[in-house]
Amino acid sequence: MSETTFSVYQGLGEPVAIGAEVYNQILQHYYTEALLLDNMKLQEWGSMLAEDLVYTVPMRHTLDLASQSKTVIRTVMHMDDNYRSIMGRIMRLCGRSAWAENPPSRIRRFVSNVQVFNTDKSDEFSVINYAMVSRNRFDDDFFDLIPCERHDKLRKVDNGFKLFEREVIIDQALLGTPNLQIFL
Amino acid sequence: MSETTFSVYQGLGEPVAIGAEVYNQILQHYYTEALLLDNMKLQEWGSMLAEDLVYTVPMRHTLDLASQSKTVIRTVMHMDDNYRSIMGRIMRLCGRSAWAENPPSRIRRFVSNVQVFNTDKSDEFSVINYAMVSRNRFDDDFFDLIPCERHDKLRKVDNGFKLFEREVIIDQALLGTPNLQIFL
Amino acid sequence: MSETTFSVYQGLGEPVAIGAEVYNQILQHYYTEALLLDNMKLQEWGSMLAEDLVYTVPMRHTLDLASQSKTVIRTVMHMDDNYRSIMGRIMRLCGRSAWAENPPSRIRRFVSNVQVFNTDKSDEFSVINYAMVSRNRFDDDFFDLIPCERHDKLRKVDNGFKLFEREVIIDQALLGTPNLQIFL
Amino acid sequence: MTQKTGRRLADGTAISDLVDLEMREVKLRTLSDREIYDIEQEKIFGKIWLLLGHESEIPNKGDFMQRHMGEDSVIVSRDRKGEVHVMLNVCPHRGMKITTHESGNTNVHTCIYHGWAFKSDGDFLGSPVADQCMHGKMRGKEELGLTKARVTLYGGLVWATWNINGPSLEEFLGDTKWYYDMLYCRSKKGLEVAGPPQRFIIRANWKTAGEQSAADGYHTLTLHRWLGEMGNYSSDEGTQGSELAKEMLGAEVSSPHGHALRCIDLARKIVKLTGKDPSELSVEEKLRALPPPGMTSEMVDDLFETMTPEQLEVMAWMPPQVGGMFPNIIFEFLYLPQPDGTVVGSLALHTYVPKGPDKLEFTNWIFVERDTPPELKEQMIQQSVQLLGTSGMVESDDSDTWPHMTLSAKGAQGRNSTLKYQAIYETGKPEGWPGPGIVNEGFTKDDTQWHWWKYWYELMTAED
Amino acid sequence: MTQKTGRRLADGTAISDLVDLEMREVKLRTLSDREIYDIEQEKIFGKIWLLLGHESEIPNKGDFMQRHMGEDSVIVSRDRKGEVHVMLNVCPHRGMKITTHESGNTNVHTCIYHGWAFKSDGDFLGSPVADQCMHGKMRGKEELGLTKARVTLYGGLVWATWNINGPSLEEFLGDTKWYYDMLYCRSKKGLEVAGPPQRFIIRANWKTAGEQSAADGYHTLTLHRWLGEMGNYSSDEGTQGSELAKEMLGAEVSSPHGHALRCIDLARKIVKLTGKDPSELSVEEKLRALPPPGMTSEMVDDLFETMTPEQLEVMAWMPPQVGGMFPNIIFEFLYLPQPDGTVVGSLALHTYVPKGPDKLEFTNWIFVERDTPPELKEQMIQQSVQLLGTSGMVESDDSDTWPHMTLSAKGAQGRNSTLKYQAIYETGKPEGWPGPGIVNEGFTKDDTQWHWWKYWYELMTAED
Amino acid sequence: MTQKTGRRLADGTAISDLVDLEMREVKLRTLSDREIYDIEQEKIFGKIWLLLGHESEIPNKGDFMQRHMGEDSVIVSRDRKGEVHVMLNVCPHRGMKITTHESGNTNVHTCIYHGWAFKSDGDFLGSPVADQCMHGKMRGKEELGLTKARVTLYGGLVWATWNINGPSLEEFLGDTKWYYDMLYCRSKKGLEVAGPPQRFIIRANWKTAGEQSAADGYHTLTLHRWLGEMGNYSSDEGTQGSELAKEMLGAEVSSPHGHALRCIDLARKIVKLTGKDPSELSVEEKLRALPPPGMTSEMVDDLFETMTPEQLEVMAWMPPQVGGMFPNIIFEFLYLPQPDGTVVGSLALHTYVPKGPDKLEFTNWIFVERDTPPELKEQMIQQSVQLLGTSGMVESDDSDTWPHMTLSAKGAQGRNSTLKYQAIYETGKPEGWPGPGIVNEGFTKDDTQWHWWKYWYELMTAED
Ligand code: FES
Ligand code: FES
Ligand code: FES
Ligand SMILES: [Fe+3]
Ligand SMILES: [Fe+3]
Ligand SMILES: [Fe+3]
Repeated sequence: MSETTFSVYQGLGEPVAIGAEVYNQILQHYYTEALLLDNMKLQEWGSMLAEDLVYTVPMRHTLDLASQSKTVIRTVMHMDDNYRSIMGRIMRLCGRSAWAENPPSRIRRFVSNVQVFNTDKSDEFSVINYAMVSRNRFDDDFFDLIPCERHDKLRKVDNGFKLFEREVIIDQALLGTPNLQIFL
Repeated sequence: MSETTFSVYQGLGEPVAIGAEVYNQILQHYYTEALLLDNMKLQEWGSMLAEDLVYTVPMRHTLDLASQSKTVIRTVMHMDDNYRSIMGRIMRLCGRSAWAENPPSRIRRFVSNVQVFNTDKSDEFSVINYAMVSRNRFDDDFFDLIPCERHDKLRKVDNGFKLFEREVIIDQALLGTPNLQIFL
Repeated sequence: MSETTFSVYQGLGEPVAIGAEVYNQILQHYYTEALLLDNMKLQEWGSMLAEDLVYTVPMRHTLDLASQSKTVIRTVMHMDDNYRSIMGRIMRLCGRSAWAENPPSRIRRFVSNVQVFNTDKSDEFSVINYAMVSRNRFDDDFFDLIPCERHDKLRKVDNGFKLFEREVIIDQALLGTPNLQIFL
Repeated sequence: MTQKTGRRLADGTAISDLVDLEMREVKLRTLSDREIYDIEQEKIFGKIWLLLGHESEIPNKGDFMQRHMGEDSVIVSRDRKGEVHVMLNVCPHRGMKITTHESGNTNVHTCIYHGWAFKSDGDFLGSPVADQCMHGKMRGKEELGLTKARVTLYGGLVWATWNINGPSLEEFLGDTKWYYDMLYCRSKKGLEVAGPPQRFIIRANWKTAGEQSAADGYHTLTLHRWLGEMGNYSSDEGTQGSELAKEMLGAEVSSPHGHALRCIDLARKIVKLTGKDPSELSVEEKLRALPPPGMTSEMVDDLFETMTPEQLEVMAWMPPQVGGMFPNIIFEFLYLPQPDGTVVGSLALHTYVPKGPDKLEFTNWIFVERDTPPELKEQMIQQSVQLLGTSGMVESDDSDTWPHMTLSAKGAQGRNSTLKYQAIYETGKPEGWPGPGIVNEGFTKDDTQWHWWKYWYELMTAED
Repeated sequence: MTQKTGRRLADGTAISDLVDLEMREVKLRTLSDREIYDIEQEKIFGKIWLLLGHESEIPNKGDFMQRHMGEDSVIVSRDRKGEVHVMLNVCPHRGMKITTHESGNTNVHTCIYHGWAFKSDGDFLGSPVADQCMHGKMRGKEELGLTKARVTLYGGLVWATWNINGPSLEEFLGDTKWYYDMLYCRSKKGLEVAGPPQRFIIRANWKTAGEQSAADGYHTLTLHRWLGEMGNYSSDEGTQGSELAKEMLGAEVSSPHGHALRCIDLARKIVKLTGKDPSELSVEEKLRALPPPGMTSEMVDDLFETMTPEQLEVMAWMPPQVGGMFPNIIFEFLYLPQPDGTVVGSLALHTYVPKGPDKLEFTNWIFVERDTPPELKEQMIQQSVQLLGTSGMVESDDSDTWPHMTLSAKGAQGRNSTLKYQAIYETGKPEGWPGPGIVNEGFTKDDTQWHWWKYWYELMTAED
Repeated sequence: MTQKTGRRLADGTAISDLVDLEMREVKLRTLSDREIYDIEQEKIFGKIWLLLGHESEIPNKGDFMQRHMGEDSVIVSRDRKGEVHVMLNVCPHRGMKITTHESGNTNVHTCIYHGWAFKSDGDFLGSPVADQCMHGKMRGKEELGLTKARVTLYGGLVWATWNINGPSLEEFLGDTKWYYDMLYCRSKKGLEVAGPPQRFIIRANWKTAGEQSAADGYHTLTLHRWLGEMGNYSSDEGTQGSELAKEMLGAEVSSPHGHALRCIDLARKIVKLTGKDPSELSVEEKLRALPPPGMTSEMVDDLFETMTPEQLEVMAWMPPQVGGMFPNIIFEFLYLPQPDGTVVGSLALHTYVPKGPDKLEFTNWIFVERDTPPELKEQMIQQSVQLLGTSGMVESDDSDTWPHMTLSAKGAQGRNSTLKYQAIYETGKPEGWPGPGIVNEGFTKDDTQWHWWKYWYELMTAED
């Protein structure tokens, strides 16, 4: 469809139609990922990551409309990780003393607006998807919300997909949740 | 796909692939259920319930990471209903004097992350799905949020499906909404 | 399926089954629309609108259960636009001095519960869908939420669909976000 | 004006320290301070006349609507005799709200908590299980009714005050009534609401909106600059010399009670419409050519019965088009040029209801004349919704400014910064101006807003 | 009662101005004012006995749970010797919470900040890097333990107070203990919790719930009207003459300490069950026919060992079924008729924990007797969850009323409105009533709630 | 230190009642009280030097960024002459924010409300419709500029204060400057920011972070225990005897102005790297073997030009690696061992900006040396983001502790609990220590934090 010509799709490959087999498999992959993370199965989630993973959460700035392109800050970011560091985080979080997440938050990742694109590699796919992340801790009677747009790259492997790139575009200049000891 | 081997799928049957006819029918069932509840068509919603329904909302506790399995409390729960009691609730809520919901809240149930599984009965399906429930009352300028993970069992009948089991896993230890005179 | 007989479907045509080609195309259309709006590509979004567009956001009132049908107020509304006025809004918002949205809010539109219906015109479709809209501005450490039920009419054109009717049912009697200089 | 210090705040500051009468400056702190806010609830919103709506919102006997006077919820009700009453929406028994509905129709308001019942005029009817006399024997039934406010209808607008023996609404409006009559009392059938008011929350102190409403004409050039950058007021000359600035010339009326009106010269519009120099045209010719917003040429007949010749003269020359009524009201009676060269009116009133020191409820009523032809009504309503209120392309820029001001007022330094009203009129009334009140001609100045603050000061420092 | 004025609020109001002892009226302001709330934290929640739970929640040595006394988090812990302790959940070193868990089991509580360690009885154990003596040498270890509250167990219920040398719980309960014994101490094995308490937030002042709990029977007819409109209490006679009203007759016990109990006549139920006039039946026959809620006929044996003949008489005639314990407790020991004509009990206790002037935490414990047969336990729990607490079809209407009252109390006018307690008993004890205390017969009145407020007044105006 | 009582709080408490100078204890109430917070805004954030960023954030003329001094928004701007200015982001006309942008570049700041314009140095330029002189004639243009703060650049860091005639930054830093020079002034080209600061909200009082930053070394063993449980500091010996504890030995510098530095012995690292006993190595050999974090062996050349021999000695022996600057700053200049045995530095500064009594904004700048080779810069930045700030595996455990402390301080009992600083140094300077200031050797103690509170006390009780 024509929307592939819209500016937001610049640099992306042919879209994989909603309902196509691989689209559905990727959708399932996201539901599985969310269920694992929401239930603190971090090591199992780790098994869905590729060893060449690049995982980042840029900052956002509040700027004049004319400078919208500059509102995503990638010099210093909120998260700036790779496979090794993510695995280190998982080890820490599953240990005895990662107090910032022990007791763990109660988190829910609502995945929607999933769009899949082919790349020049037949086994690799780009995905733009939204996640509404709600987070509750201790006796808070409110939820921290972290709505975000995720730009992912997935690689097809025998038993599913592996994430090898994720950039999470968040929607706050001043982040309202006290830390990112959680995965988005 | 491999995720069926993940711990979060223990005890569940073969997954029904996203896009499969029955998957799509069940998805439609959830959209219909949400639309009915959000528009206060409670009796019509009641017609989608099976007479052997078990409907519960356990409590949650904030515990050490090592005790995560114990964070869902099923001794005393927030809701502990069956078909008869749900029908009683509907009768009350549709009456003249159910003040806690009269005037009714404005509620929206955003259903996502729907995963369907076969069971040993060919006409029965297990479903894990997420609902982000937003609730607004009177002149509140904010929303109560009730993000939750629903573990359902649906039975296929001639004209659709009937819910015969629902357990709603909420994400707060101290519930932030003033009552559950609403259905999740 | 039977739910077409439910009151909430009164006046709507035959449902388009989830998974049907046109359903999937329309779902894609909504994801594209959200991505354009969320990234402030307002003119591109404008290209997805039909010239006979009617775009409204009624008010809501808090009334006795017995008066639920009267809770949607369509005399004076929060938004009451047509193609010309929407294009005027876009021109203003893309100008230098639309201060209410310059700097722009960071907005995310989570689309779900999409249900499509045929109409008596083969190229026109009715759509009921939900959008959870989160909005953040400046240094706010919270989000304004605008959960809503959208009643749309889409017309198929060569390269996609054009919106020619949208009524947005919001869930607050006292709107909690400071203005609607944004599109829902 | 009496020189009182008023109450002292916890840190020792007196109310009088907040306003510099000589320098015409006001401490920003007034826009965020909780203590000041609480005193306002008592000395302003508890004392003066407040606008609650229009009687056309409750046309039938038994009709009622829930509104607010300051932070107090009240019921505006039309009783069995058709009279309008305003009463506190608080049960005299244990403080439950009598109604939790936004509006409705009933002749008996029954509290859902213990069932005490009240008439549509607020009188106590009785309590359940009559033989048990559960309302007790210490107070007579006449003592157990809802607390009633004093009510006055003016041009169909419903006004109420808790100051039962204070000044009348007419005294409160004073000289400015002569001008408001041109808006609210010009037609025989009168105005009606197009529907219920829009209601939305702005995270700002109510006075950021109140002081601006007291006829701040100056901000239009910059805050509403987009009007000069595109659309019907655009021009190549750039903002300051734009059509916009020209459209702003006229006279401003202000009042010792903080009311204010901007009367804008119609000459340029009349020239556009008639091609004639207004001086060649009679008052009637001008009114027929460019009728008051919301009226048609035919409807102009009414004016000759309802208005004095002096009022007619002003209406044809420099009618009030925007302004405020103390403390939290703005009116807009706009002549809006259309692409096709015609003019379509927009009539609106807003109140800015305080919801705490940093929150206000923006309430926006859109009006039409009862006699306005249906299709014109439609046009007016749609135009009003597009420019004013929730999605108003003009007013959203206003309401988005107020929260920033409120934040500025919170800082330890910012709170001691000042609001300045030092652009002072040196003109006086336009030559031959027939109207009363404090009137100044020419480009907008700060006087009307300064008078608003002076009345605020007077009320806040008044003895209890 | 001593006539003290108590502290003055910032605007000069004295606590004594808030309560009109002659007119039995209380200013609504008490339900929203931050200053009053802060004084309550000190003079009420800092001084009197508070209910924190039941020992069956922490059966094993080392078991602990986090609870709140007012806004202070406390640890309720069972030490190695099996004794129950209550200590402030605040580290004496730098104020970190000692536990951030809702419950658990440990013999050593270690603060995660710098590692100071405490025994399960709160005593200080030591600090890391012992040779550095990082807890300093200025205070002995005995001074570095957690702040301990005074604890009393009564019927297995865990009570604590910060008033170490104040009155005993028994003195605090006074005459009403005679009645509470019928609830908490009737069985030999005693009560147990069905599970942890439900906890949820109500946006209301804690006193809106507290004063209602002091035996407001009257609201049942209107607020819980649905019970009369459908289900087991419905009738064609309309609400007021409904079964509901009949079900409410009995006697009310109140107390100078604000405790209250509604004792409801079982006659009609016993007639239904036995077809006999209760006067023909012995106390034992009545108790066997209609055992106390949660008990079976067999279990009634216990009563003859635990209760006095006078208590037995009341339990068979007009047992306490609902009421409050000052300041923030309600108990419910309900006999609920089933469709099949049988009666199933529901036993619950709630506390309304203050979380600020306009927020309370509703804590709902559901109880069974340790000896209750399993299937009956199941029935009782499910019935209780369906009617009480979070999703309770009865109590949700209560808890939804309180926020409206709290909002009413915020308005500048509403805050000066009053809560009225002017329905006064003129009856006295039922003839032959063997129990102590202030007892009145007949239809519910306001006395019990008024006594609640009088004790609130006494505490709030007491010298520090 | 003068014994002043300072202001009294509403309940009669004097500031001096909050700090027990003899017992070295501070009432927890200081961590949650609104009144105390407001006084701090005036007497601390309104009086002393505050860190706003680094000049490398605004390299070009006209560059500006929005920052906060306490709760006041300010503009940090580089004017046309290249000079850095700090001015209140509040319009002198009516209090609108001058900029609502986080950063940008302009030579004229125009207020969007009425269009008043200001130069990049804050001077008033003019108001629209010049001929109308809408800024009035009561004040000269020189009076209408933005309120300017006093600015000092130190090591490229931008400091500002509202105390125009108070002590210089140098006087404020006092003896500790000798040490800070080793961090901020060691290289010739100087430091630069790796990017804009991370900013996020912690629901805690700013002092929970401030007092910890004053060199609380002790918490590392417990709160950051995971470092001893896994990764590069892990060991089989368990936490207390772990590498971690060994890594903590050194000396602590404190200051009468509440500044503090932890100087940690490099010996063990140098042994690891060189296999030699540090005593056999010259200062230069040591610096070349283990250069200051962020520097390479080559870059060490700079030090011999910028530092004194005494400073070089300390830098090669026990350089400052973490510490605070009063009131709300922490610095980290860390030597972090890598799996491959090498050491990679992390340089960061945080400010904890107060946003109310129970909210702070965590602002985290990550630094590199301008001369640091690109690939090393990358390593440093990534490592810093992974350990510090928003997603920092170390600091998230800190920032998650502060909200619990803030909650503890709200309870009626908890607020009277105390923060204790009773672990006192008995050592004095390391033998041969060439540096100034209050220096103590050995395992971390509480002195530096106690000095922080003493300065807080001094400022809070100072005459206005
Ligand atoms: S509160 Fe209204 S009847 Fe009791
Ligand atoms: S705060 Fe508990 S050990 Fe320091
Ligand atoms: S407020 Fe800035 S120009 Fe008026
Ligand atoms: Fe305006
Ligand atoms: Fe009740
Ligand atoms: Fe730390």
